[in-house]
Amino acid sequence: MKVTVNGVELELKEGTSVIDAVFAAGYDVPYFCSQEYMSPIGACRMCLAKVGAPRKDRASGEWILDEETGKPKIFYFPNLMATCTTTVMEGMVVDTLSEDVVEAQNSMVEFTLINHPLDCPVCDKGGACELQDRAYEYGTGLSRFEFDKRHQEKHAALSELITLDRERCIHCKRCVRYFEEVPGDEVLDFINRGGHTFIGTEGEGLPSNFTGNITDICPVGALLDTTSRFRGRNWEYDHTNTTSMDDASGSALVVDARTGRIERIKSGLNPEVNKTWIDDGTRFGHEYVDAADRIRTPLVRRDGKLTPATWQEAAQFIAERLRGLAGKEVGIALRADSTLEEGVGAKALAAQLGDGKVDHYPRPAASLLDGANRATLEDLAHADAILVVGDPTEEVPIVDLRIKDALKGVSSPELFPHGVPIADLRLKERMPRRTEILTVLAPYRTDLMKYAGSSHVYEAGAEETIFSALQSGNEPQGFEEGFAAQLQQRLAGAKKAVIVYGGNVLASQGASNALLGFARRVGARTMPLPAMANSVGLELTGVLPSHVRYSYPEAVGTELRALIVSNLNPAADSRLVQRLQELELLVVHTMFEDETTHIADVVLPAKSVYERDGTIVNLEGRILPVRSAPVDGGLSEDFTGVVKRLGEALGQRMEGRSIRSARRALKKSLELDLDNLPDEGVLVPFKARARGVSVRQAAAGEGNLLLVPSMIRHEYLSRNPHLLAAHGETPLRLHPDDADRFGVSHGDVVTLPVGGVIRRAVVRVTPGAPVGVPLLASLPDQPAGLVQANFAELRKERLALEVA
Amino acid sequence: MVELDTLQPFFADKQELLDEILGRYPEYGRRSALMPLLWEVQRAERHINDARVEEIAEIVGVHPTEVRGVMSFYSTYHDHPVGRFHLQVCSTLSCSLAGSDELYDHLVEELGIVNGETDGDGYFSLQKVECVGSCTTAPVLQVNDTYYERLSKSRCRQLIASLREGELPEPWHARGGDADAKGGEEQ
Amino acid sequence: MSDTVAFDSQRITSRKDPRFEVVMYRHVGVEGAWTLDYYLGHGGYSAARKALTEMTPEEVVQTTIDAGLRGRGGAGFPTGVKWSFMPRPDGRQRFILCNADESEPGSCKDRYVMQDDPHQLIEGMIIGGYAIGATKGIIYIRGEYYQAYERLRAAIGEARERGYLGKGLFGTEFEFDLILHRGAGAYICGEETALMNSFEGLRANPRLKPPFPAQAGVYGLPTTINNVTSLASVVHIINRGADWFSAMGTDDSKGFHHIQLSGTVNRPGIYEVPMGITFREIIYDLGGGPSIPAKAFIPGGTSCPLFPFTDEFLDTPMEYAAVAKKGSMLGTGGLIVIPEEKCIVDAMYNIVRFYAHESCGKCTPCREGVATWMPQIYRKLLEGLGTPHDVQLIEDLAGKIKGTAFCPLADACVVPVQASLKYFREEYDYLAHHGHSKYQKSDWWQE
Amino acid sequence: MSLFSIAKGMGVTLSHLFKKPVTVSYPEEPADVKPRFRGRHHLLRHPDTGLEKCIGCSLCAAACPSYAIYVEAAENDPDNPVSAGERYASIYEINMLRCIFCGMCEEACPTGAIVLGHEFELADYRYNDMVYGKDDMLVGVKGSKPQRREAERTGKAVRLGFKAGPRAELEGVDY
Repeated sequence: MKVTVNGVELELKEGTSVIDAVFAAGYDVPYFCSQEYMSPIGACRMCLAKVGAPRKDRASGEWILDEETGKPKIFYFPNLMATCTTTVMEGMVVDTLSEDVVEAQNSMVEFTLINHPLDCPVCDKGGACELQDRAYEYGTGLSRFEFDKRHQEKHAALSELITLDRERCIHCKRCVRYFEEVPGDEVLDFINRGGHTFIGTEGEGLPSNFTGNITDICPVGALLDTTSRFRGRNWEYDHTNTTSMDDASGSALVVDARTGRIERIKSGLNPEVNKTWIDDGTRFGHEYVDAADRIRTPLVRRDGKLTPATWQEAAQFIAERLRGLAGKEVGIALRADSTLEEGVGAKALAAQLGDGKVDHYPRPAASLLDGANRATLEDLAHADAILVVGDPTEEVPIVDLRIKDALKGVSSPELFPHGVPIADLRLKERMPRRTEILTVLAPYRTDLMKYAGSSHVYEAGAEETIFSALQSGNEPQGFEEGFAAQLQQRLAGAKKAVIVYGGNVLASQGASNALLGFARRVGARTMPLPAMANSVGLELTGVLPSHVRYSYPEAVGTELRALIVSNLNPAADSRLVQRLQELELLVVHTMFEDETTHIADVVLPAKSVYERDGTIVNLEGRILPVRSAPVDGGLSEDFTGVVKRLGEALGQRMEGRSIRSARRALKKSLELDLDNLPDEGVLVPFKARARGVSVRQAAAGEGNLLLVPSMIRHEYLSRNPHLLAAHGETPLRLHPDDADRFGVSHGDVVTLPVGGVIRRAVVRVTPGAPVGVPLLASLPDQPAGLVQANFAELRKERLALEVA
Repeated sequence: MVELDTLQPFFADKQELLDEILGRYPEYGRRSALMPLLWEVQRAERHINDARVEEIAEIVGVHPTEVRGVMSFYSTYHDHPVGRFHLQVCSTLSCSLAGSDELYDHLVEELGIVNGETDGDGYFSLQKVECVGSCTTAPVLQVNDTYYERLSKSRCRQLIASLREGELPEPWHARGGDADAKGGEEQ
Repeated sequence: MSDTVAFDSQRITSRKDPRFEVVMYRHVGVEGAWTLDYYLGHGGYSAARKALTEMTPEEVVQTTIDAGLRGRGGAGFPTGVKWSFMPRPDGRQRFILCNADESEPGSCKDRYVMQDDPHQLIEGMIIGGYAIGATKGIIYIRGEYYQAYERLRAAIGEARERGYLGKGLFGTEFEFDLILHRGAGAYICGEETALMNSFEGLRANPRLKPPFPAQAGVYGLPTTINNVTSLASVVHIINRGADWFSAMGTDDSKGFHHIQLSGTVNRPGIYEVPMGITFREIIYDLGGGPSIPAKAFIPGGTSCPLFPFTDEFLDTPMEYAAVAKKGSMLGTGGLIVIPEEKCIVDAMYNIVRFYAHESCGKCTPCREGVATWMPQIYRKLLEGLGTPHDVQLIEDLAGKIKGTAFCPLADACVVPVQASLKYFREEYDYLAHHGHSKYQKSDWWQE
Repeated sequence: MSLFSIAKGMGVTLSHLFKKPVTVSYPEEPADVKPRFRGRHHLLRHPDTGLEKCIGCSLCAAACPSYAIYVEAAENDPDNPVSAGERYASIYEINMLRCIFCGMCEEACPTGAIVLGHEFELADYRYNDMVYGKDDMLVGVKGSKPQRREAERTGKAVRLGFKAGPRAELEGVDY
């Protein structure tokens, strides 16, 4: 389509909105209500422009010509048009510079501002506010409104995490539309009408995992992130574009820090991964970084007491102890959200010490690299049949949103030179959802089941039997008649079918194999959901033990004499404490005091995930850059730093002693230049496992408690006060029958030994929990799956508060 | 009393009515039943409280916020109880030209309450409303669901007197023009 | 009821013409006219029977187009043409939606049809549904019309019971049923897309067009929306033929219309009149003239610009083009006569306040301009605190709101304001300079 | 050269002997400061309520060309507010070593909370002491840090080395 914008001729695709045509031509139109990934509604009327098009004569079918020029005559629309809701037409002429357009823009700014409080000096959005910018660029600077402005509540807490200033709201409806269109949880709406309209919600808080995004998309300071309220002004923050290490999605993040402290986290833009959305766990779960009890200096145990030391002293101390040991007597374990560079360092250190045992944890029993036909998140968003096994809303929440994209059936927009289209006219308010394409299986009722055409709650631990049956074309036990046949037909008949499976399947090699067999049978792509940010990368680059019996933490029980762990807490498991105490050297590299630091010989201060530089591989195999935000972590170092210090103490120059040296090694194995990685990342092909045995022969399907994934990192929950206030303490979800059986009631705080770890939780009685299998959030040291809990030892710590 | 009532779900013993209302709409349009359900509650309880909002949300399968959003959009749903007789004076142009301002002043004087108020014993509520569609028979006073049209001073006094007695009188015939059966023929 | 009317080349443009006959309002006001028996006794459902048994849907549409019936809801779009916009049948459910959310101040014609002659509307719905291939009809009636709602509900029940709604109507294959839905007090529901949202149980914000209702209407399915009297007119067009209808009125506007005469006139009421009749005839011959000296009249409901009460405007024939030429609209036919002693600023404040109350709040110019700013300036003027600057401001704001809002509601508010400034600016200036109106208002409430 | 010339020259000298001297024997005598002189900053309070005018908006810090100002804000306790409105400055520091007394902060302040006063005697011994906090600048604090330290030591009132007329925007500041 040929379109002329202010004299600039453009060739555009059919269906493009006029606003994108204007931007594509290099001109600007102001807008408030449009948002890149949501439906255009034309409510703010800011983007008005003069639009005209030639007409064809009805009778002859020829263009009506201008008598003077002989060219097709342009018929202008009688009114100015909202460009965000107008589609381009052949030969269209758009004018955004004429006087009447400027006048309309002036008056819309004036109208928008008459009820806006103009308290920019105290507004957290000040300096990064769309209204501020637009008022400056397109307003007259004067107001003729002389009456009292509308007075409404200034700080309505929508939830513990989001504060709403109703006076500042300009009714663009982005937040209301967001909830309906993106996560599908309609928890926010306009109340009243006309000049009295305000945003409101009924009941407590906002029950959704994706509430924080509305603070990003609010064009004014009406919706604010409570964790960062009044913490600083926008121009004072150091913005770091990085990648989320909170889950395996690899979502783009912007970490805003000021004077060495993380003040807030906003979502970044990565069109193929998270678009511009992140979940609440990622957004609000950063406060622990600045916790007062963070370990900021190395500590060495002298005379039974941990005493502060320099890095050099600590490294010397470790080196001396290590000298007397054989390589195979030293174990090294990293948490699975360590970067690739840290992994390289750990491998090099292990190699240096001899036949070192190196591993990352949590690592599922089944490999994440199995199954050649892998789905990317874009594949998922364009799938026309999806089978979900597990609970992606909690495991990798972005997967949940991409599934909901697929339900809408609108493909990802093509990018313009100015980026994502501002108004994608294919998106509509209240689009019908193709729920029939989604099937959800889980051992308990999950949130995603609400959006699924068919769903089934199976018995926990039955994954292997279910998929063995499906693989051989049989009906699994306990399923409704015809369920399997229908599922198989749907997946096999689809153009693009994707099977998403989570930790419950990965916990068993058998289940995983059976599922992959079923996927091959129906020709579906697969997407496993790893437990942590770099699980895929660490497996891909071979941060793995050389033999299955060296797997962490089982290796602790063998001939091991020294153990170096990074961000893990092996001593939480009471069954291991005895053995750990017998070690000649226990080094723990961590952020906070825990059971392991109590018995460790050396405690090294660790950097948080926001302070590290490096790269990770997300669940779809995309290598993404992680950049450090300027956070004051004292003397803390990442594992690369540990390797460097130990190398110095040992007198060795090890691979992975710095980012550069690690990247030299990675360049060889991945054939990628990690220094010049684009922000959007690069998809890497999955190769066969680099080396070693990753398969753990753990038996699945036993146990009486199901550890379930959670978007919240429960290990840090107590240090994230806002998140804690919003979501409460770690819940132990019980079926009412089980609650009766154990004699506990809703709201009781209990302690319970779960697989050797004493877990503290608050009882939540819900009919959604399966009978006989209570649900408890998993931890990095206790990944998802069935475990044995000792319910005889369940103790009530605090009784439920009486309901007033 | 009212507090106790709210504990019992409104539609718990009205399954037939519920089925009838839901049955009016196609299966994919379940949400359409939202407004009729609100009407049912309002007719019975003269307002719709938070518990009812939640109950209706549950029935039509949406979040209570959505119900609140819809309910607050329309001007005839009340979240606070109105009196037994809800007097609504139309104050838009045609009625205003027929003396609705004076009518309103008269009611204020007579009842001792002003726009938006309910009297102490919950008997009368007075409200100025916008056009109720009785322009040719102005001024009009709507009492609950009944229109009292061409409300002259004497008729108004009679009406208030019988409302005080607890009686909602039959509205009188008031049309004019062709709406008057014979009117058209006579012209 | 005479089935045919003798035609000659002369059109029926006056109520005084002996050939003119009241049709739609014939039974309004008759006790018991709302029962099916009464309706059948007066030739009821003969048009539906004729359409279903003797005509194809295309013929029904063509007859309506030939008759020249234009929508009576305000916009005046040809009804038959609207029907022809429906996409070809593709197996999807389609709806005919009757917009009975009559809320325009000054109009009340639909109420009496629904209240006293509901079967007429039901019959019109059946014919309309047949014409567009819709098996479901929806009547969205405004919430305040409780009596009409009850009568309609009873009528639908009766019709359903006796086979005038449901499967196999009049021995044909055609199936048709009605959903009766009651609104709850929102003028914006008169806007067709807002009406659909409201019906679906959403906040009644207008929707984006395109897609137009014919493509994606109620529940995203093809829908046609018609006014009550448009649909009821179709009954008579089918009964008596397109020629009968088009013989009334003028070349531009055919058929009859319902004038709802209110304000300070001696005989306010609803009058069924042929198009082309002048306003003078309506006000003087039918309405008995102004009861107190008049200075202006609104020709078609408050969203239409007003006219001064002068010969030039009084002699304007009531047809779409002629009224538009004078700068106003025929709208819904709600004719309001404004007396000399009513301050025009006060009258406009009344209208502005109405639209401020009814603004849905979706778009900026309407929410902030119409619902917030305008009424406050008017109040200031009327309280005697205004300045000439405020009058200019009103004029400027009206100009800026016009044509920039999302739906026609904001325009509906500002066009009468602009007209009042055009014809009665001196009243504004007087008020701004003196702090009080030129006119002394008397007590209009009758004993 | 005549005697007259000498006498004339002496006469000039003599005439100057009786004129008012232009030099001031500061610090024994107070220096004369013009009303618009820009010296040490004052943080003002609302005279009626006593609440701080500063709302912690950081605009002064943004406007400061020498990056001398650091502000950290916090939310007011509604029952016990520090400033009017929702937020106040929990930390407000100016590094007097960096400050060039340009008055941009005063210019930028939306509430008129910060005003440059007349005090200029800021010399001190340690870098740390040159960072003035809220305690050093709020209305009611007289003198610079070393002057106050001196006054505390001697038990006498702070002695300012200048005299200047009051300024309207320095409401509540008493020299």
